[in-house]
Amino acid sequence: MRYSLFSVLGQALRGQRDWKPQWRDAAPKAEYDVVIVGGGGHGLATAYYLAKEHGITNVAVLEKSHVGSGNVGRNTTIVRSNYGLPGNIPFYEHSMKLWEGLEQDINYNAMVSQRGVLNLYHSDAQRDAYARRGNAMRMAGIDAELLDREGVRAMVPFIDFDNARFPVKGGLLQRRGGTVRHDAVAWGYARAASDRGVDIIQNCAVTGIRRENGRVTGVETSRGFIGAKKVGLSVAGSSSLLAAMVDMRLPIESHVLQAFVSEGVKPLIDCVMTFGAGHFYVSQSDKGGLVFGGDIDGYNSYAQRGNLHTIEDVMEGGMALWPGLGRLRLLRHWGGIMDMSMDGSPIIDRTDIGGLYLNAGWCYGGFKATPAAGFCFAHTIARDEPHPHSAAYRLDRFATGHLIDEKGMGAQPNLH
Amino acid sequence: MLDRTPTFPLPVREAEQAGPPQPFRTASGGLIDRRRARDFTFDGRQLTGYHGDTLASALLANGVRLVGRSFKYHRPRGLLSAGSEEPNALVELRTGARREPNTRATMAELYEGLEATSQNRWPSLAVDALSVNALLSPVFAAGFYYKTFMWPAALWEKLYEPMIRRAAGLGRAANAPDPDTYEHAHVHCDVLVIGGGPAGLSAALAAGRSGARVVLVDEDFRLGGRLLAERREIDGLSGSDWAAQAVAELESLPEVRLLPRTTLFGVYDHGAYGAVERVSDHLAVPAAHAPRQRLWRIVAKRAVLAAGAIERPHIFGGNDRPGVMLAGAVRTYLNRYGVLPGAHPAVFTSSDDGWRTVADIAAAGGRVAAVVDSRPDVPVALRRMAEAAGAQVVAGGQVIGTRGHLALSGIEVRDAYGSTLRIPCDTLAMANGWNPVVHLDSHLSRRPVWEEAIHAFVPGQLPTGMVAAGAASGRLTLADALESGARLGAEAAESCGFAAETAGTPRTDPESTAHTPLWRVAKPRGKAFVDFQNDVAASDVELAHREGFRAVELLKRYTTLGMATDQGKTSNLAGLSIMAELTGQNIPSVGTTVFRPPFTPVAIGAFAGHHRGKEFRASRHVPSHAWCLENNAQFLETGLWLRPAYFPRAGETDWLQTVVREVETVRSRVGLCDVSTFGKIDIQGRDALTFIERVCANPFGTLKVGRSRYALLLREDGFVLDDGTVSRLAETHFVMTASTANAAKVMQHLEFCRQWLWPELDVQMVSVSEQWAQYAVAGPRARDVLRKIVDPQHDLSNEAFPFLGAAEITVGGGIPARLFRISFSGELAYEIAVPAGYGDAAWRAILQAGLPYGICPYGAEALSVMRIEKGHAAGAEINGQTTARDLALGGMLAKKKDYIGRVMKERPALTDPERPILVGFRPVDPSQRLRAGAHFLALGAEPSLTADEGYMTSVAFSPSLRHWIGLGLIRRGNERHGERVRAYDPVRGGDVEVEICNAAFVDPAGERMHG
Amino acid sequence: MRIRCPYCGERDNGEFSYLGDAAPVRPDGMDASSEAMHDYVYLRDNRAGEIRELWYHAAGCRSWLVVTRDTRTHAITDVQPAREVAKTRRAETRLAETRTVTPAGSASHA
Amino acid sequence: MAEIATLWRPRGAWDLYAQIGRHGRRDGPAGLIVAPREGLALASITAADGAGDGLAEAIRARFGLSLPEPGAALFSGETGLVWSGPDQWLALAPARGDLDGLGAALQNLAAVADQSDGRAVLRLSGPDARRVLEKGVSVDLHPRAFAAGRTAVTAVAHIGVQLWQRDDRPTYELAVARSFAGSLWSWLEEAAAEFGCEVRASA
Repeated sequence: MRYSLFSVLGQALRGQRDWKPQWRDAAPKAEYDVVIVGGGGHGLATAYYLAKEHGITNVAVLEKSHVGSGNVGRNTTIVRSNYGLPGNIPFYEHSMKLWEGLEQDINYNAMVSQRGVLNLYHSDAQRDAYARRGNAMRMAGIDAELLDREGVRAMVPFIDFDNARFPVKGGLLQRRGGTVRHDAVAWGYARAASDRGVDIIQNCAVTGIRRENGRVTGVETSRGFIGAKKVGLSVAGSSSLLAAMVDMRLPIESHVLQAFVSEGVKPLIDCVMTFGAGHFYVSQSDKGGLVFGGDIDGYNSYAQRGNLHTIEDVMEGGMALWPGLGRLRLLRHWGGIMDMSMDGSPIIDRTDIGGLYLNAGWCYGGFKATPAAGFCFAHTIARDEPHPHSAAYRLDRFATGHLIDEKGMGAQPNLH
Repeated sequence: MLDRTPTFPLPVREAEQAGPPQPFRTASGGLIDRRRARDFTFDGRQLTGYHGDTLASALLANGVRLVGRSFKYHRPRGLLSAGSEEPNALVELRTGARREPNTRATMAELYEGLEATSQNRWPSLAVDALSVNALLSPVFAAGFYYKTFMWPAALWEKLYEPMIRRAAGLGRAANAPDPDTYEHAHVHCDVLVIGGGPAGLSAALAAGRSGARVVLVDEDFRLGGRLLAERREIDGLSGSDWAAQAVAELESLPEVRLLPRTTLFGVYDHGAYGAVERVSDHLAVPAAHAPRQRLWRIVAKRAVLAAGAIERPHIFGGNDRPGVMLAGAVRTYLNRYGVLPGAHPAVFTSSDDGWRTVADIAAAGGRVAAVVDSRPDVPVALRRMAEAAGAQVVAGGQVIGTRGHLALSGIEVRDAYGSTLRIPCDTLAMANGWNPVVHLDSHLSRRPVWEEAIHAFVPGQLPTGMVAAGAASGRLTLADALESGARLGAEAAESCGFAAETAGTPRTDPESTAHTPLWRVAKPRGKAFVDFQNDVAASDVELAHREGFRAVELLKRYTTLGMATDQGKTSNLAGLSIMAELTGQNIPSVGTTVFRPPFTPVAIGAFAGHHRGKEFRASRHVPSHAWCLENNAQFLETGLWLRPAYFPRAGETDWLQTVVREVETVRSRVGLCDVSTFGKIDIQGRDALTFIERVCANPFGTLKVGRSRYALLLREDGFVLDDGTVSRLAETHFVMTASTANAAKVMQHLEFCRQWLWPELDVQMVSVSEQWAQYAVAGPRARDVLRKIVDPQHDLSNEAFPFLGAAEITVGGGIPARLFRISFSGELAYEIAVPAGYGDAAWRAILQAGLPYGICPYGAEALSVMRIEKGHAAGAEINGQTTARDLALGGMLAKKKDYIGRVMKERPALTDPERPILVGFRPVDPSQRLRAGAHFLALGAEPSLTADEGYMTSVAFSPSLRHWIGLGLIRRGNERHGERVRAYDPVRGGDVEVEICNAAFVDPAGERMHG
Repeated sequence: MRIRCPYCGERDNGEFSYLGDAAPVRPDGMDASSEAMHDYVYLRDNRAGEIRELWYHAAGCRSWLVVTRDTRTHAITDVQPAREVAKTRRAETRLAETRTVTPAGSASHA
Repeated sequence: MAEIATLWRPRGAWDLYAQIGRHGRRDGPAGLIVAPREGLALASITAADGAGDGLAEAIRARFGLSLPEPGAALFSGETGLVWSGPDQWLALAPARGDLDGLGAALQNLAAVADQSDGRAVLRLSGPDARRVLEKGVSVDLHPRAFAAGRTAVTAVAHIGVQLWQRDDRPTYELAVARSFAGSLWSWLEEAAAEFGCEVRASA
């Protein structure tokens, strides 16, 4: 049933009786043209765009748990395209454009909310670095504004301008940035892909990747062998584990990133704001909770939870920036497994194994990339060549030196 | 207020009771202090309670039952519980900057002058305009918003979303700087006891008596747990007296620390726990020098989880009506607070302990309207007891609906024969079994397991070192709580090496916990709520099932069940049970309930503690700090350092004027700059030189004793890590400097190389950054000034102490010092290091000695201007993205040795001649200002990513050249001197034509510093 | 998380900074190939399970440590001073080398 | 240059911060007594590889003390050795200059670096000293875990410190990198406020 005000009102009168499952809970077929491993945002989007853009509908998405059970449902919902390096800029802007038309495209309200993303700066050097980035964005046709202190004050008058250890001097603002209701992205893509014939197979864990003559032939799963002409890996923090099944080592470490939500309160902040002198960024959800985060815990982990030290670090950043947070209460904190790459940028590429494709290394930026990652990964799988927007995300760039290191932290994943 | 007034005569108030009458207060009993009246207000209404009350009990005592409005439908809500699981009774506590939204009335201790306000209603609690939402509830089903608000697209952000946001959220945050303070504290113990009820007290006693270090935390302000709420006997004492006795003994044990008002909110790895103590929340304002809250980091070898259990509500139509309460809560209000929540209470039970409510009400002299037991067989004794209390007993019946508007006025009961009875009552106590508090043991990703005997989840595999006792472990009787607590407390102490004696378990009066859960009432009348706070009804769970959201996580996220501020303490299992019924599975097959920290919400300020405002991070002060403060220096944050940035003089109106004067003074006369912030690493040992060769990219084999050399450090990936100097003070004694920003990183890197890469090298390394105050004395008269400072036996002539000389000297008549002839400014310059304690003296002495030469202090800004004039790379260029070649330093790389970064810097993309390289830029029109961050474009090129040729890294107004100059990275820059390009800076509206030039703007031959 | 520093005792993980897997060995010397260096710098097993990893006791004794920790549970089973581990490894490598080739007068830092 | 010579007096590391007198709670005896220790001689000693016994001997000859094991601090009067890292110790002596010549004495056995001015040291005593420190020190300071003669290198309020216990009253000494003295004091003053804190003249 198409979603609209009319269908909602109609069902209100009918006791909501006629709604159907939003996606088919499919059982695996013997073989598919493409098997996507990972039923998160990226995997589902990839399946959707394979069907929509390339007419490839004999596709299965294999999910070891349930749809959206990984990072797509554990992030802080921020979308933006305020990157500074030419390898990243076109890709993230492509993603932003897809966000802007997503809801009409997939007929699902994912609450794309372009409330603005404001990165604060606290020194002249930081201002200049932001100017460099903002100028690069502008040269690519992306909106970016460099605000001075008063410009920031007009947006967020409640932050500490008077007694701060690192006084706020201004900010880089991307007004088109904002937030998206994360779960809805997974569900919306699942529904849209399912409607186009994609099989979404939940509770189906991949345990092996079968190869013959240097080409994949399918995957072993907890629900039996599933044949596939092509296999796309889109499993974020589990990328190295899947790669190990074909004896590949990746330039990736899995790290835990914690995220936080406060109790719901009436509207306080109307943009996404990041502290430039500590680890803290914040926005407010439509439900009223402040959603915030900071830095990764900094050690390899598959445990989906972090430790107290990082929590305190994030809260200190919050209080330093916004002293009015003191009496607000933290409601929940949780962790996700980040596929931290060696230069902080992702990989969307073929591998040396025929028919095996990799979408990984998203660090903590994977959510905002969901539409474009799906779009470009689908292109790579369908056409066997990179999409121009993801052309820089090659697996061999670490050997050639074509690194995309926005932060300049080098080959240390926990510093990106 | 529309609350019902009591219609039965309450017993005569006792004379010693202070304050005005409280209509629902019993005549006697309870653990409140009736002689200490506490005045408070709720929505402006003046009320009085007693010391020992919570806001909730005081409201009930005054007959206030409508306390809040629900999140979505704005339905009237009252108190469901008497504890931290409360989903409904959330209020704004206090006012002004201290306003705390979403405060559970059940946990707010009453204090004199307390001000509470209801929230999420307009214009008032009784008349709430948005209660119209309740009429639209057929539309507002779970997830309806995912299906609409999409057309037209533009209206989402302009209309729909602002509307939703205004309606959402519960209370209003103060959003003013928090006037109170918070602090942290650490405590280590052998045995941590979580919960101060019968199991916890027993565990603490058993462990404490053994001499083990014990910490007991409880969220309540009074220890005793359910012992305070039930009429029980232990060894002939009342439960509360037994608890008081236990507490007294624990207080007498020197190694036991009791932390009431302290919530253990999180369990972390390896025996680390987080707890928050509400030090001052029971006061109007914190006492002088006391924090509002204290965050405890507890490290425990063993933990006994004795956090009790939470009672389950029944799911029936209108079960959210104010007056419908958990039976255990009714007993708490009655027995602990001396409040009978209603004049006509009824009881709806599926368990034997529900009947205790009847007995307790009767014992307090109250009457009971009805007892509905969903089980068909009611023992005769219970029936008689209830009938004696005036109750109509309905066995095998179910409450299917409620009546009333803002408060309960009656219930609809379907009896065993299917007939519907209407029973007037103003309170309904629900008893549907108890859920052990499995929250804390699931924080470490462990799943609870289903225990069929009690129809509840109990802890599964517990975190290492943790055991569960009493109700938290599923042992629901008092006797079991006392026994398991004592036994596990003793075992915990023993496993820490203490000899614990197991005293006999105390005797208790008999009890029955027999229970047949009623997961939901069939065919309810009206909305049957599962999650009260998020307004999730049983029908929403059905809808989620219909739409395929059957996995427990999907159910939760789609319906928001369990995602409110109570994290579903009273609702998660109910949701699971309905999904189990719909999918034809048993409950554990559907899933388990997993809870995330914190156990209850924790103030963000408590986590931050001391670290806010100026104390967010430490401030490091330079040795000349006192002089700088005395002399109006303006500071600049560099990492943690406060560096003097510039020193304005009277009459100077802007920073640039000051900086220009400082630069001109250095270039023409002499200046003094505090460069103590650079890292200084003392490197000694037989293999010190070998070590330095391996960590530096340029060669050091020829460095002589008494000489310094520029040092370039790469990361292993071939990019520049940092630069500095290495000075050889003796054959095997070196001192390396690192930049201010990278000092700690470089030290860690060197330790990595020494300890892990080349452990065979005999190298001793220690930071001496803090030992030495180091000052640059720069300018043509630098030698003249230093001559007056350095003790006379040291020859400072150019011949004896040439450029890049390094020496250990003395100053001020024998004070050890170090002198380096290095120059960042390009002038004749020295850096003199004195012990930091003499730093202040040396600074003043040098300024005094320099007076005749026109010396002035200069700050980081002037230093930066001069390094740009000289084309030296600094932080803006050494940004982790540049190679030595990018910085035009490729020529100094060693060819014949291995060093960190040697191999990786040769990757094709890093040696591509198209890579931007560092050069100078000057504006074609000298009046134009340059800005760092501008990108370079060919003249006439349209701005685009492909046209982008690089960017400006640093700029300065050059006092020497009287125009702006810049350094920047541009493709093939070294081959393009003289070429003009655009410096394009759209974010600041800049677009300046610049000419590429040599990066060394001043004295390119470097003659001055050699002079 | 609590890490038992062999010198300082058990401390909160906030006192330490993290580098990563201790398995990769730097290909020292002038003949190190760029392929070997690439693998050392960039490729990681990133196992879900027990790994040996490098931590630095930054706020304590400044020792680099080799910590054996399970990345699924965070359980730590062993902590060793990195320098001692590295020395042992060097000695083993040298022993293996002398068994295969015996370079006369190879440079050592006696 | 007589007028210059008069200027060459060392400045105390705590001068700008820990003002002599009462801080925090005013009534009753102060819970924390703070005495800045200015003018100490401090030096880091880092053993050369294989120096082992030779170094221990030389240390015994110079200080009459053995080299402390990890986590230990040994004192003879006001002179002492505090373990500060593997093969590393901090030597203390009561007056500036007292450790002059130590480097020469330990030639080839250890690297010695003067730290007399690099560390700012406070002596902390009083009935609530431990409770104050517990607010910032995550190391277990309970007498069963940390007694006289023990030391820990750790952090307080994000500031690296070295702490050692001098006696069982207990009296502690806390060393912090000199540039952090102001921020360390800000924390200490706040942590001690509820107990009252008295700063006395340099000990």
